[in-house]
Amino acid sequence: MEFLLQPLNLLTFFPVLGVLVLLFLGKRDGLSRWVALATSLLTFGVSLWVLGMFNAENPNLQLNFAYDWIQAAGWNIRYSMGIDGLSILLVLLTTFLSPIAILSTWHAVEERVRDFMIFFLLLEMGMLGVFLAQDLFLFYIFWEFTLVPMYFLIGIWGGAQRMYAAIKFFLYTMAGSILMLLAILWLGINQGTFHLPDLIAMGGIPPEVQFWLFLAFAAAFAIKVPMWPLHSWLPDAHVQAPTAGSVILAGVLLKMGTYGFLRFNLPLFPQAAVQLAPAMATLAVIGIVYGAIVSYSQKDVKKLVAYSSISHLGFVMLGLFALNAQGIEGAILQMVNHGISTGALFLIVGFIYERRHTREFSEFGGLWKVMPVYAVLALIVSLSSMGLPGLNGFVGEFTILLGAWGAGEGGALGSVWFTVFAALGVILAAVYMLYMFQKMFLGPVTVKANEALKDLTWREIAVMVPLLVLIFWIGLYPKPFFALMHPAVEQLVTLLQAAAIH
Amino acid sequence: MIPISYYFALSAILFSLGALGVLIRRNAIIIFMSVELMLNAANLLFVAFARANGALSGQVLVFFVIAVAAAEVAVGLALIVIIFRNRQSIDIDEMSSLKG
Amino acid sequence: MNGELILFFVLAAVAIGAALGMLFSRNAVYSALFLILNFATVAVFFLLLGAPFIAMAQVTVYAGAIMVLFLFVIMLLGAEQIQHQARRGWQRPLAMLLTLALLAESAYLIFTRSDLLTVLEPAASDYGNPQAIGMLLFTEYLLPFEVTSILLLAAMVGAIVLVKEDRKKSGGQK
Amino acid sequence: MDAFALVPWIVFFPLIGLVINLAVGRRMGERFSSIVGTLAVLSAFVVAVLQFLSLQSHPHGAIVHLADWINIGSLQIPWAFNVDTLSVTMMLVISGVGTLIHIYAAGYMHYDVRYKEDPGSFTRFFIYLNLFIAAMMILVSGNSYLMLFVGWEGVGLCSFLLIGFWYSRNPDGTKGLLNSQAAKKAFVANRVGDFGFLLAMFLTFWAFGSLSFDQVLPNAANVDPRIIMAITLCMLIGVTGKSAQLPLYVWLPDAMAGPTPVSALIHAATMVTAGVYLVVRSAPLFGAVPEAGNIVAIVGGVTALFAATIAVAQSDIKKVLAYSTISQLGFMVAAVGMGAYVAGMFHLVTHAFFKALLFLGSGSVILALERAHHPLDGHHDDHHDEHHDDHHAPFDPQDMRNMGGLRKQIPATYRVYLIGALALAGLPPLAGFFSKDEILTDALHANMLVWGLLTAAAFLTAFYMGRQIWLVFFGEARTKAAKEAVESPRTMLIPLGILAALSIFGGLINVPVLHPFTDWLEHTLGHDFAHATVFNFGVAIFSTVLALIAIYVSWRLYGRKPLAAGEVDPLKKRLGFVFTGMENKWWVDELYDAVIIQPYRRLAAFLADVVDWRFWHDWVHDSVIARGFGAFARFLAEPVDMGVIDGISKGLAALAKGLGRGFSLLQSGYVRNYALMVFFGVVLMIGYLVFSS
Repeated sequence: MEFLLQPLNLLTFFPVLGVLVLLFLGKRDGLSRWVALATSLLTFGVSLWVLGMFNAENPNLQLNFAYDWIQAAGWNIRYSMGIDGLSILLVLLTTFLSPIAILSTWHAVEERVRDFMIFFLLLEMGMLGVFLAQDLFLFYIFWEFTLVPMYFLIGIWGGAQRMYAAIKFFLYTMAGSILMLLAILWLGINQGTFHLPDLIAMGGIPPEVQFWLFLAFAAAFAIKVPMWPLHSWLPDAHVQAPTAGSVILAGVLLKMGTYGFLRFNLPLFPQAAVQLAPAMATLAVIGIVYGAIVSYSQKDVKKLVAYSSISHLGFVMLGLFALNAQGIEGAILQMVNHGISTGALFLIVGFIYERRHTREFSEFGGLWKVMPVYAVLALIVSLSSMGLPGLNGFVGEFTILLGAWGAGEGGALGSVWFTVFAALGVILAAVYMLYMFQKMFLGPVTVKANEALKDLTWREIAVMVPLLVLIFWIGLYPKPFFALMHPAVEQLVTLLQAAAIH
Repeated sequence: MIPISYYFALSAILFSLGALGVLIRRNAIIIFMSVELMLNAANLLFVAFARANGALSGQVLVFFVIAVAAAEVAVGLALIVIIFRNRQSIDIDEMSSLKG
Repeated sequence: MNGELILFFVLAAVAIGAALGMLFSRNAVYSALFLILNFATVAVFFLLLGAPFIAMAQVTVYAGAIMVLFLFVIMLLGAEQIQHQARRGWQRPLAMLLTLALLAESAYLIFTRSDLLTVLEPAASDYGNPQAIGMLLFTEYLLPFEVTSILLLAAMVGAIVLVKEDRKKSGGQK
Repeated sequence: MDAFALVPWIVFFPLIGLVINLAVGRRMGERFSSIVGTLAVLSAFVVAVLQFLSLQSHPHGAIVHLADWINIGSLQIPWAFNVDTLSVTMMLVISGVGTLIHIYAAGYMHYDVRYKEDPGSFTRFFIYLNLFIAAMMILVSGNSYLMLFVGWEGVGLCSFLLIGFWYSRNPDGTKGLLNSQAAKKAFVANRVGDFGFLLAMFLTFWAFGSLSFDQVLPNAANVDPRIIMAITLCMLIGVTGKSAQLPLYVWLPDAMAGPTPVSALIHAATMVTAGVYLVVRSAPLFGAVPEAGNIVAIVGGVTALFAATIAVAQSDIKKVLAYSTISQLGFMVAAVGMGAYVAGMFHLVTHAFFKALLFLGSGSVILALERAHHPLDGHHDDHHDEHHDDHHAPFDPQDMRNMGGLRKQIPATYRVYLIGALALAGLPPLAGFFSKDEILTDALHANMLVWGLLTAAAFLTAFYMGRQIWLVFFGEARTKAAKEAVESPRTMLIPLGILAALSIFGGLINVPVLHPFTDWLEHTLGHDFAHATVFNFGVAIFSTVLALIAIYVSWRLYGRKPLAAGEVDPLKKRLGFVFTGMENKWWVDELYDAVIIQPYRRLAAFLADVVDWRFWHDWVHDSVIARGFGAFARFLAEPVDMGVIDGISKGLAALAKGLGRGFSLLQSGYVRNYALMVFFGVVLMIGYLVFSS
C-alpha cells in the first residue's frame, strides 16, 4: 500500500486503473471512451497535485523514493523514482496531452475502441515512467515498454501502410536501445549501482570511456528524437499513425529522446558532452535546415508536419548542447512548445482528414471561406510553430538561439556559425508553414468536395482551446515555466562547467 | 511406538503407485487422480516429519498443499471438460499435437 | 506388538490396497471411489500423527469436495471407460521398472539412515490442535494464507471462463 | 501629475476593440464593427496625447514595467514600456493617422466588401487593423530590442493578413492565388530581415548583457567597435526588410494587393517606417561606428533613386505610390544613416501625412471608377460570379490609362490629392518641402554621393507625381467609367480633408529657426544626435526649382497634349528600352525568382524526393538494410546451414541417423512419454541424492 501511495507511483500507475476498469467493461464503445477520458483527466489532476507538492526552489530530486528491487548476483538495481525541474514540465505535458488526444479520437476511432483506449492508457503509463524513473534499469524497462502500445496503436489503427510503419518504428527504436542497454549494463556493473543520482554523485568515469558510453546512450536517444540522419522512421510512423497517435508521438514520445540527453547524457558524461557538443550541434543544425527544406516540398500535409518536427527538435538539441542556462532552459521549454504546437498541428490535420479522408495539398485550397473557425485556429497554431513573437514557439527558439550564440566563441560550441545557420531555419520555417497555410486555406475553393465542409464542432474546438491557451500563456508569460526548471538547470550547468574546465 | 520409517515406507509406496498410475493409465481423469494420490503421499510424510520434529510448520504446509490441490483440480478438470468437448475423448494418447 | 502398531499395519494395507484398486480399475467411477477410501485412510493416519485439523481438512476438502468434483466430471462426460489398446508396448514395463527403482531407493534410504528409526513419542496434548494451527496461520503464515485465497479465486474464475461456452460461437458451430 | 502609468493602454485599447469585434462584431453589423474599431484607436490616440502632455513637464519620460517575461539567469526581459519623446512621436503618428484611416476605411470597405462579394469580411478587416495598431504600439513603445521585435514581427503578421485580405483573389479582382502569394512574399521577405535582427540581438545581448534600451544604449562606448559594427550591419538587414530597402524591397509593390486603407496605414505611414525608427532608436550604436552609418546612408540613397526610376513608368496608380514610398523610405534611411536623425524622423512624420493622404486619395479615385463601372444598387447587386467576371474582368480601376479628366467628376478628391502630390514633390510651403529640404541640407554636409542620389530622386519624385496628376485628373476621360465617376461619401472625404490640412501645415512642427521638433527629440537622443540644421537657402531654392522643372517636364509630356485612350506612354517613345526597364521594375522579381526561388524549390524537391525519400528512405532502408538482412538470413539458412552444417552431419551420417531416430521417438507428442522421461529424471536425481550421501 505504501508503495502505491507514493505520489509518483500513484501518478505513473493511475492510467493502469483505467485499464483495469476497461478490461471489465466489455465492448461498450461509448463507455470506454468516457472511462479513458476520465482516467486521463484524473491522471492530469494527480499530476497537478504533484505539481502542488513540488518545490520549485529545490534543484534536486523531489518526492523521490527508492526500494531495493533486484539485488541478486551483486546487481544493485533499485526501484527508484523522483521528479525535478528537468522532468516536471514533461510530466505535465504528458498528462495534459493525453486527455486531449483521447478526446480527439471520439469519432476518429470507431473500431475496437476499448482496445485502443487500453493501449493508449498503457502508453501514458510508460511515458510517465520514463520521465520519472531514476534508476537506469527501471528507466530502460519503461523506455522499452512504451514501444509496445505504440506499435499496436500504429499497427492496428493506422493508415494503409501501417504494418510497415509500425515494424519500422519498432525495429529502429529497438536497434538504438540495445546499445543503450549495453552502456547501462557497463555502468551498473562497473560503478556498482544503477541508481542515477548515485552515479552522478560518484562521477569518476574516465573521459575515454565516457566518450563511448555517451555515444551508446546517444544512439538510443538520437533515434528517438530523431536527429538527422536517423529520422527515416518518423515520416512513416507519423503518416500512418492515427491522429491521437501522432499527437502523442510528436508531443511526448519524441521528447523522451531529448529528455534522455538531458537526464542521462549531460550529467552522467559531462566531459564527453563538452567534447561532443560541436558534433551534436552540427547534426542538430543540419536537422534544422534539412527538415525545413524537405518540409517545403511535401505534398502530404501530415508529412510536412512530420518533417517540421525534425527541424524543431533540431532546435531543442542545439539548445541542449549549448550547455548553458539559456540554451538548456530554452530547450526544455521548446520541448513543451513543440509538444503543444505540433500536437495541435496534427489535430488540425486530423480534423480535415476526418472530413475529406485525404491529406494531399492538391485536394485543398480556399478552406478559410468554408471553415473560418478552423482556419483561424490553424493560423494561430502555424504561427506558433514558426515562432511568432508573443506565441510560445518564439520564447523557446529565441532563448535557444541566444544560448547557442553565447556558447559560440569560447563556449561549448566554439563558433557562432551554428546559430547563424540555425537562425536560417527561422526563415525557412516561415516559408514552409506559410506554404502549407496558403495551399490549404487561401485562394479560391477549387475542389467541389470542399464547398460543403462543416466547420469545427464544439468538441473539436474544446480539444483545441486548452492548447491555444497554453500557446498564448507561454508566449506572453513564460515566467512560471522557467521558474520550475531554473534551479535544476543551474545545477546541471554548474556540473557541466566544472567538466569543461577539467 | 511407531518408527517414522514406517510412515516413510508407506508414503513411498503410495507415491510410487501414484507415479505408476500417471505413467500407465491413459484416462486423463485417472491420471489426474493419480497425481492427487502422489500429493497425498507427500502430505503424509510432511505430517509425519512435523510430528517427529515437534513443529507445526509441516502441518501448515499440508494445509496449503490441500488448498493448492483444490485450485489445481478446479482448473484441471475444467481443461479436461473442454478437451472432451472438442475431441469427444479424454484418452491422453489421443492428444499428441506436441509431436516433434 | 501393541494396538497402535496393529492399527497402522491394517490401515496401511487398506491404503495400499485402495491405491492399487484405483490404479487398476477399468471403470473410472470405481477408481474414484477407491481413491476416496485411500484418502479416508490417510486421514486416519493424520489423526494418529496428532494432526486432527489436517485430518478434518483432508476428509472434507479432499475426500469430500475434490473427489465429488471428480465424480461429477466423470459422470458428466460419460467417460468411465476407454477401450484398452496397447499402443506403446514399452511404456508399461519401463514405468514398472522405474517405479521399482524408486521403491528400491526408498528402501535403501530406510535401511541406511539411522535417524529414520526414531520412534514417535506421544505428542503434547495441545500439539496440532486447530487453535495452534490457526495461530500459526494468522501470524507467521499470514501472507501465504492470503495469497492462497487469491489463488483460489483465480482458479475459480479461470475454471468458469474456461468452461463457459462462448454464446456467439456455440450458436454457429454446434 | 503625469500619465505615464497609462501607457500600456495604447496596446490594450486596440486589443479590447479586437476582442469585442471578434466576439460579437459580425453579429452586430458593419456600423458597430467600424465604430468599435475606430474608438479603440481613438482611445489609444487619447492616451498618446496624454503621454505627450505629460512629457511637457517631464521631458525625460519614464519606463513603465508591466510584467516579467523571459527570465533566465542574466537574461532578464520584462514587458516594459518606454515613454520618451521619440516613442511618443511615433505613438501620435500611428494612432492619429490610424484613427483617420479607420474612419476612412469604414466608408471604403463598405463598398469594397460588396465588390468582392464577401460582406462578412467587413468585421474581419477591423479586427486586423486593431491588431496591427496594437502590434505597432508594442513596436514603438517597448523598452527592449526584444519587445520591439515582438511588435516588429507582429506588424509583419498583420501585413501578411491584410495583404492577403482578399485571399481568394488576384489583385485585379479575379479568383486566384496571387494575393495570398503577395502576402506570403511580404512575410518571407520580412523574415529574412528579421533573421538579421535576431543576429543583431544575440550580438547585443552577449556584448552588453542586456537587451533593454536603457542598459544598452548608454554603454555603446564601452564595447568593441567591431562588435557594434556587426550589430548595426545585422540591424541594417532587418531595416531593409521592414522598410523595404534594397535588396529586400520587392515585397512592398506586391503588397498593394491589400485594400487601399491598408496600403495607406501599413505600407506608407507606419509599419514601413519601423526600420527608420529602429535606427533612430539605436542612434548611439550607429553613431559609434560612422562606417556603418555610411553604408546605411548609401543603401537609402540608392534605394531612393532606384525606386523613383521605377515609379516613373508605372501605370497602376497604387504601384506609383508604392515605389514612391520605397523611394521616400530611402530618403529617411539615408538621413538616419548620415546621422541626421531628426531630419529622418521629421520626414517620417510628414511622409505619414501626405503619403497616407495620397493612398487614401487613390482609394477614393479607384472607388469612384469602380462605382461608376458597376453600380451596386438595383439588380447589379447580386451578380453571379460568372456573369460578373464576363463583363468586368478586363476593366482595371487602378490603371491610370483608364482614367483621365477626373477633376470634374470628383473635385474634392482632386483637391486633396493635388495637395498631397505637391507636398510629396516638395514644393514650399507644404510639409514635404521642409522635411525633404532638411535631409538634403544634411546630406550636403555629410556625404556628397548621397546628396546627389537624393537630389536626383527628388527630381524624379516631382516628375512622376506630376505625371500622375496629369494622367488621372486632367485631359479627357478615357473610359466610360471615368466619365461617370462618382464622388466618395463623407466618411472618406473628412479624413482626407484632415490629412490634407496636416500635409499643408505639418512642416511647421520643425519649421526652420524655431525647430521645435529638434528640441523635442533632443530630450531623448541627446544633443550629439539631435542638433538643429541651419536652414540653407541655396539648397531650398535649388530643390524647389528642380521640382518645378520636373513638373514642367511632366506637363510637356502629359499635360499639354493629354494621353488618348489606347495611346502609348509618350515617355516610352523618348526613352525606349530604358523605359521598358523601368516599366518592368528592372526585372528584379524575375531575377530573384530565377536566382533564389526556383533553385530553392528545386533544392527542396531534390532533397525531399531524391535524397530523403528515394535514397535514404527507400534505397538505404528498404533496399540495403531490409533486403540486406533478408539476404543475410537466406545466406545463413541455405549455404551455411544446408551446406556447411549439413556437410558435417553427412560425414557423421550413421550417428546422426541413429540419434535422430532415437530423439524422434522421444519427441512423440504423447504426454505420458514426457511424464515418463520426467519420472526417469526424478528417479535419477533421487538416486544420486540417496547414494551420494
